Amino acid sequence: MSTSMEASTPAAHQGFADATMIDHESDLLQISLGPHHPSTHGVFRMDVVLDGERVVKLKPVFGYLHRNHEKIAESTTYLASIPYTDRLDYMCSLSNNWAYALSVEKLAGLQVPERAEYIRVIAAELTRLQNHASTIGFLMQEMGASGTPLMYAFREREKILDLFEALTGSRMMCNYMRFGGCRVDLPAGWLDQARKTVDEYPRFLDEFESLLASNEILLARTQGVGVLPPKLAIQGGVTGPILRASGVNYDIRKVDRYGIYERFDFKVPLGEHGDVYDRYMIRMLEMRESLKILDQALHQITPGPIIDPKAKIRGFRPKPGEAYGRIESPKGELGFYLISDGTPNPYRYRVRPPSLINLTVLEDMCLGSSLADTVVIFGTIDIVLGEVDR
Amino acid sequence: MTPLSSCLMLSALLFSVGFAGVLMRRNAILILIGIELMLNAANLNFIAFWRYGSAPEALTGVMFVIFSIGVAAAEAAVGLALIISIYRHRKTTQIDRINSMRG
Amino acid sequence: MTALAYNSLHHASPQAADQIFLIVQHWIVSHAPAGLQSLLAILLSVVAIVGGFGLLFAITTILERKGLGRIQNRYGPNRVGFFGSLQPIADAIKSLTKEDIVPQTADKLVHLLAPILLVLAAFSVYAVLPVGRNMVLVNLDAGVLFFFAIGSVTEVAVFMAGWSSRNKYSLLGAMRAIAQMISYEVPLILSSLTVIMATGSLSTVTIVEKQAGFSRILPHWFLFTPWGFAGFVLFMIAATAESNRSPFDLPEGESEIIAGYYIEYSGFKFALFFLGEYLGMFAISGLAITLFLGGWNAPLPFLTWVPSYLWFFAKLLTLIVAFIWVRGTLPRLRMDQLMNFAWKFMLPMALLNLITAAVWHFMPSGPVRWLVSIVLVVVPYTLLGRNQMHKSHLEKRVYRFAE
Amino acid sequence: MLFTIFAALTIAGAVAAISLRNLVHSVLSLILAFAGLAAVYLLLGAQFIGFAQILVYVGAVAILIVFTILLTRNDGTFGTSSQASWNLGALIVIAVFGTLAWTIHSSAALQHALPPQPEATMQQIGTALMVRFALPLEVIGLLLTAALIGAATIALHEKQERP
Amino acid sequence: MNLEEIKSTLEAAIPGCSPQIVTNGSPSGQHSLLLDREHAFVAAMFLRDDPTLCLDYCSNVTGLDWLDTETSEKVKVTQLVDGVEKEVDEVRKTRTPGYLEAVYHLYSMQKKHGPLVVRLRTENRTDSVHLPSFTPIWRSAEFQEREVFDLFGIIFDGHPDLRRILMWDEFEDHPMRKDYVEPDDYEYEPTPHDAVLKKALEHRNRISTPDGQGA
Amino acid sequence: MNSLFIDTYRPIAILMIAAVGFAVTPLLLAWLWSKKFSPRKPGAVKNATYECGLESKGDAWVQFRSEYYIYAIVFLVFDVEAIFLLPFAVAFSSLTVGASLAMLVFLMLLVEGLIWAWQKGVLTWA
Amino acid sequence: MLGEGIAKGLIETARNFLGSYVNKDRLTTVQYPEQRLPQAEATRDFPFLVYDGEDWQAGLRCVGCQICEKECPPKCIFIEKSTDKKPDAVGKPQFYPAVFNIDISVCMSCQICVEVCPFDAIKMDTAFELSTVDRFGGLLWDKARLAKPNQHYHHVHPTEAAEVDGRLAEERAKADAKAKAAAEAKTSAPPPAAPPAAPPANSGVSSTS
Amino acid sequence: MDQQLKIELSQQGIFATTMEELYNWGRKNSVWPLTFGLACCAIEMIATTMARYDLARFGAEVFRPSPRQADLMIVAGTVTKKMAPQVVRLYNQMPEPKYVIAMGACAISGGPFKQGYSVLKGIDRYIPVDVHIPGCPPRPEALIDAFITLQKKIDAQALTGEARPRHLRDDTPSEFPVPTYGAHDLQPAKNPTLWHITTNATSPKPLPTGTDESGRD
Ligand code: SF4
Ligand code: SF4
Ligand code: SF4
Repeated sequence: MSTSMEASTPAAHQGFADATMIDHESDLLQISLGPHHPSTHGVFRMDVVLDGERVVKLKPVFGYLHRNHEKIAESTTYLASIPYTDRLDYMCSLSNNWAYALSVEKLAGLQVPERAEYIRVIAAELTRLQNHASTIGFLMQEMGASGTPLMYAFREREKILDLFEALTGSRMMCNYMRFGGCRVDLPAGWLDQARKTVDEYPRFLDEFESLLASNEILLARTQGVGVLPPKLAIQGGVTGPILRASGVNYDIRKVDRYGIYERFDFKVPLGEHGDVYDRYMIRMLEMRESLKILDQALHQITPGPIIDPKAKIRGFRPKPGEAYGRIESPKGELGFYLISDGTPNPYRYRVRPPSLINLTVLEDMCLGSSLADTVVIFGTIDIVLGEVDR
Repeated sequence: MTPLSSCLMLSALLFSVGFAGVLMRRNAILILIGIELMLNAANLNFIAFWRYGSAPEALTGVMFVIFSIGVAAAEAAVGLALIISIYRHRKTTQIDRINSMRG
Repeated sequence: MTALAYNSLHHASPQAADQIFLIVQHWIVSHAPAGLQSLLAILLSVVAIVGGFGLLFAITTILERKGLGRIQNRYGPNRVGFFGSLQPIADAIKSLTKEDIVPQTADKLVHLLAPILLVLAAFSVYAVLPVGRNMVLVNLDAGVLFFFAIGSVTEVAVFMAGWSSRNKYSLLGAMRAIAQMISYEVPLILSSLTVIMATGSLSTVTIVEKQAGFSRILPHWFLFTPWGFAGFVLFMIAATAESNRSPFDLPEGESEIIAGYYIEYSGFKFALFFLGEYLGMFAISGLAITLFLGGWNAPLPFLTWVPSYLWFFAKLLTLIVAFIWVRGTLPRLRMDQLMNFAWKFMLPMALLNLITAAVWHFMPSGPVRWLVSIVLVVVPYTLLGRNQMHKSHLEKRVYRFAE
Repeated sequence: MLFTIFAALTIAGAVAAISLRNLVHSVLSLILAFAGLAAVYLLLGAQFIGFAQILVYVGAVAILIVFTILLTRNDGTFGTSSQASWNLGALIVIAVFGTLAWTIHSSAALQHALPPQPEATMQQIGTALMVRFALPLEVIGLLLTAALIGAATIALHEKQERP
Repeated sequence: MNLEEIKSTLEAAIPGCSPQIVTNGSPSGQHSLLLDREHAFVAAMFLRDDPTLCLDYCSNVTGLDWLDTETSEKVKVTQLVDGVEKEVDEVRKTRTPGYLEAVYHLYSMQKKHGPLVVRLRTENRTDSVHLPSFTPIWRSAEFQEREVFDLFGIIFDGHPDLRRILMWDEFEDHPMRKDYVEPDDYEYEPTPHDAVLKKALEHRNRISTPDGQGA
Repeated sequence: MNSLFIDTYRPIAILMIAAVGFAVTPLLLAWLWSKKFSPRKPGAVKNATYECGLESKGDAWVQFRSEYYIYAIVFLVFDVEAIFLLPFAVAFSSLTVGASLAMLVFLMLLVEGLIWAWQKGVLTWA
Repeated sequence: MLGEGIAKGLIETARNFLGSYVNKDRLTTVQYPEQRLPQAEATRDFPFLVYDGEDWQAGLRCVGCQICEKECPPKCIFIEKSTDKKPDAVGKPQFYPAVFNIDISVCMSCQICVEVCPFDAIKMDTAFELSTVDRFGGLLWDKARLAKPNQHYHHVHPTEAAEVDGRLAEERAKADAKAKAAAEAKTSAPPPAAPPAAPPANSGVSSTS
Repeated sequence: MDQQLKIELSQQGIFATTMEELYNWGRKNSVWPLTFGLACCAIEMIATTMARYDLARFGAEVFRPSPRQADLMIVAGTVTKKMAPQVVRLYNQMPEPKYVIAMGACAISGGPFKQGYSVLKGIDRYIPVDVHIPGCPPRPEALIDAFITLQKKIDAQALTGEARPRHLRDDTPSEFPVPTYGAHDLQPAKNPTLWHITTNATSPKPLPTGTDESGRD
């Protein structure tokens, strides 16, 4: 047992404080990447100690976007937190909505009508598409491509955002799902538009692939870089595409079968090497799987009610108790832990952010690689600061 | 017009400056700089004598300088590698300190 | 010796168009007092070079921004002036009136001198660049050597900028820049040696003149020989690295070290770095044109009536567009890959190419010579390329899917 | 006239190089000295040597020295030697310079008229190098290879020693 | 394995360990296991390494703050009133001291089951706020425990790097505690909403009392 | 001699002066502008070193641990080699095969050094 | 072979470059100030108060019930209820908001106020060109700035507005029926006089540029 | 010169003739933003530079990662108290003339996260903001609109005289004090010389605390 303890102790024991100044006898250089740095996806900061260009120590510093989300949620009603969940992982507001709605439904024992479930799946998978596309775009940006892949990714993202806007009224902050269903029904013509977008999406994926997938520079930059062994991934609580790139078959859509995911025929792509390239490719492949799901969902969806008639908009007070609900958000396991004390406000409202926990293994992946790799490895973790710091 | 002697004078001056660097500074890198200066002074002499010498078309002076540059480069490469190597062990580039820490 | 040869002035029309600048220059100079004539002639040429390439810089910035825009499915600057054509002027005015910040801890003098030295080095090399028939400032006997020698001063300027800012990122950027520039300088020189072997001269003018003429419709450019083609490719790769362009833009690698060695420069000093980099790019492209693409020579026999300088600038623009295109496509290399590529691919290829050129020279012309040369180029390319790919285990992968 | 300017530049650079406190400034002044010297070479008609001087000394040797400086830390104490040895050094230098200057001055025989510009085209240098100086060339090649291997060995040694 | 079984397995495997089951009233039915502080670490290790449980993945770690509560209940007491035994209603106030709680949601990636909710409680909210850290067992707890430390003030013994994570190092309070008072910076409020007004007023009152802040 | 020198290099010198002028004039203009209209306002924070928005910690002029210098050494050697190759290349067309072979030997010597360095991993980064 | 993938990438970008001159899909830019994307019907930005009829003060549907104020997540609505009553759209005497301010510098466009309002009085607008140089003047919207006619509602969200109107008409019909019944029961009292109309002043605190 | 005339002139190729106009013209057409994003709004800011909206059309796509080379700071997102000193420092490190666009509710006032302990209630407490864009997040078009507003503002600025903007005067500061981390809050909690309420919206219910200094620390 002691050996396993040793194996599981974090790589670096001491805090960073003892290395903040440059040790005069060593040749190490300490620099801080961020909080204002072009490739830290916002206000993330890494304190890095370099030996030449090799990273020997890396400590993430958080909190630059700590927006007291949980505190606000505890002092307001259940309903009022939905728009705040939009702003958690602001690339994927609909997934966040779903995770929160799912947790509240668990807490209060609400049922979701079938049509609403379909809409949720469609919304979540569209979200996954645009998230993965922009993640890859940003990743390429970090690798120094001067904007082109990102632009292409955002070109497609805009099409999906148009769908979101038509459905929910907002491009990013959708505030769409409600406890026991969804806020409004699909507008006329939306399904056709969505089908069109989904049908055209593979074209973009192909374009992306021919632009990048076999590019020697990309291969050289990504293969064998930032390897995450599966054991460490599980240890570190890593979820989402990163985990699967390391070869661990764990997709909450398959494990929990929440919503109506069991109705769809889709597969979970798994990587073998757990390196940057695998993480990139897994996202590409997941997009193709999402397209499959979307294709099925868009054709299976039938008319019906979109919200549980028992669900209340105002004066919603679940019975005392607690619940933890989770979904497979594009970034990993997004969970909400709620405690109700019978009042209109939750007693405890906790977000389990995939981005934060996926960062646990950042240092392990980066040690020994160069500064440039660090940025790229960081890019493949796909974090959103709103969720990391909340 | 440039008389040969001015060239030689310049060369002598350069040599002395380099020499002063070698003698009066203790930093190994500065000493190397001094040596480079002295070598350059010698090169200048070659060129001057080639230019004003009796058989410039033989190109001997020029050839010498070319080779001298080669030698100087080799010297600089090895010298600087040595300095870095010594520095890694002694953490200084001061000659006397390197000496005193020998052992 | 000097560029101001007026020999072809009295020829008729096509030449007149070709030599229009010289004629104008001659005309202006002839009005000056005798003692100042040669000086004035030089001054006019210098002004033409500085102004011309300064203008080209402005054009290129807007071209690049618009070109990248088009690659990325958007317009790019199109509001300022006609189709955004005045954008560079606005940028210049802005830069001029911007506050100039010198960091407190910086080495102020060196900080000031660095951009000036960079521009100085960048402009100086144009002295030996023949931009048209009889249009070269000085036809140096050791022109190409002059080019490389002055070019290497750029490294010093970059180092001065990075070091004097006293910023970790800038110093890292400067170190990267120097390491990269020195690593690619060797293949750069070696790949141009093939041309020098063929022409027996370091004079840029002679090199261009040797490429005049056509066999049937193929011009006698060195590009159209196996070793010349390989040399050109190597030269262009090295040139991209020398001018810090994508995918070799590590010294400015925005995603890692923010803005590289000029991170602390503001106002017009920063603009000067931009200028210096672009000038360097033009100059090295100009050298590539001189060495491999026949300089000012027309590409097709029936196009020889087009003035020579137009050909030069057309070729230059083509290369610039290629640079932009590449920048719009490729991600950046990593430092170690960059260095490995320089030393383990570029250098051996360049050395082998020398041998190819020698073999080409010593063999009688004919298809056998072509065959041997091509083999000498292609085989090492494949092997070294394979080695580059293999060493880092690059491959296409297949993925497994779980239910 | 021009000679004086270049000479002054060279000497100023050289003096600055050995006397400045900041090593990087030293190297920058050294570059100035090299450049001045290159100009003198050009003035003397040795075009190839002049440019080679810039290419090798400014472009490579100086850069190498810069790397060395950046790779070593220089504690503030790198001044000159102690006063006594400084005096001694100054004395020796003055003596050496005096001797040299006197020698140059006294050998009036050298003051002969300027010969015509010798031809030193690249062609000639190349031919001379390959024909008459082929052996020294090989020797230099050997030397450079040895230097490369030697320096790299030292460096490699360092590299393998790294933690 | 259901919660009862896990409880008995734990009791059997670790002498002295006495886990309690905390029931949960909501329809989610996620009941939890309360571990005692002394044996928590070993028990957690067991949970991870036991081949049938194999809870190799610690998904969520969070803190809870339970304030001191006062419950008053009416009890009938027999009292001598005027020499006669009578049943009298009496209001009895019981003051339950508050405590901090750390909650862990454990899953198994290998066996794909879960969650097992594990809770740990501190003795009180003020001075005895130590709990064993599970970071050596599940690294995913590293940042989350730091966060709990930062926001709730639970000190995790054995955590490799227990520093503030979200707030700056100079910060002294634990903002997620229920009695935390926010800094008063509503200087400008164009239309002070009733709730805001109330908050500001409350705030004024609270900071005028000396112990208005968290630990 | 001087006149020849002047003939050859005066254009270059003038070009260089023009280049410096090209660089300095705008700087001067900018300086004048700031004198006349837009005063420069240095400040402690403003002129501090930029470091991702944080206060800069430690000096940047520290010793770098890097392997660049190995490449610099190799570069120096090859740069000198280029100095020998240039005259050779110029004279190449008039040389005999034998002389070329001499150069080949010279090249081979250096290539040998390169191969040695390659084999030993000197050229392998980090 | 080395360079293959790079060539593929170059071809892809070239295709996009050239395509941008012929293919709309490869030049997706909408030149904003002159060209605009068609707005989705559901688009929302900031709330406005709906009024019926011509007179914005009289026709304001809002009754100042303050539900939205309570439910607004970031608490950016500020309402003061009137002390007197005036007839609402249906004609029933109701309270009205004496002050109704929304601080749009705080509003998160979440639409919750719209959802919770039982009177269909507050709806989401779609205007977004609201940038202002005036922090303290331009971003606090009062009743006058917020009030927009029902036609505007129809303009921005036609389907939804039609639905709402239908519902309201139904309610009104019901109320009318009830009123009639009441009137029949208790022979009539004169209808209350409408307060004097004032034009919707778009001035005051609100100024956008 | 009125707008119409100017447009006409520019169409004929005659450009602003006076120095002031040239200056303003140059400044407004070459506004390089700092690569600087804080939260959700930053994504919309990025979207603005992307193909669909293409901020580059206005010559403003040159996002510079170093504040030394930037003209415009788009505060796009929530400024937390932990981040505020960095934002102020970055602003300080930009050379004059520099502009600030506060994009989104958070940057203007703390927005949805106003009610809490860790979010700064508006970046204008520490640095002067030129243009405010309400919205959460503002649409990309709204950012472009704000950009045009900024251009107009620049265009209206005088080069000399009393009306000249802040950066042209020598009696106004170009850097502002950077707050430090305190035990409970940022210190100072605001910059009183910069930040004062000029509202004419009289608040019906004044805050009980008034506008005096915060009672803590
Ligand atoms: S849209 Fe949301 S934030 Fe805005 S006023 Fe309505 S409820 Fe409040
Ligand atoms: S808008 Fe609606 S909810 Fe708000 S006060 Fe008016 S009537 Fe009530
Ligand atoms: S204003 Fe809204 S979208 Fe913008 S940063 Fe704040 S919460 Fe995010």
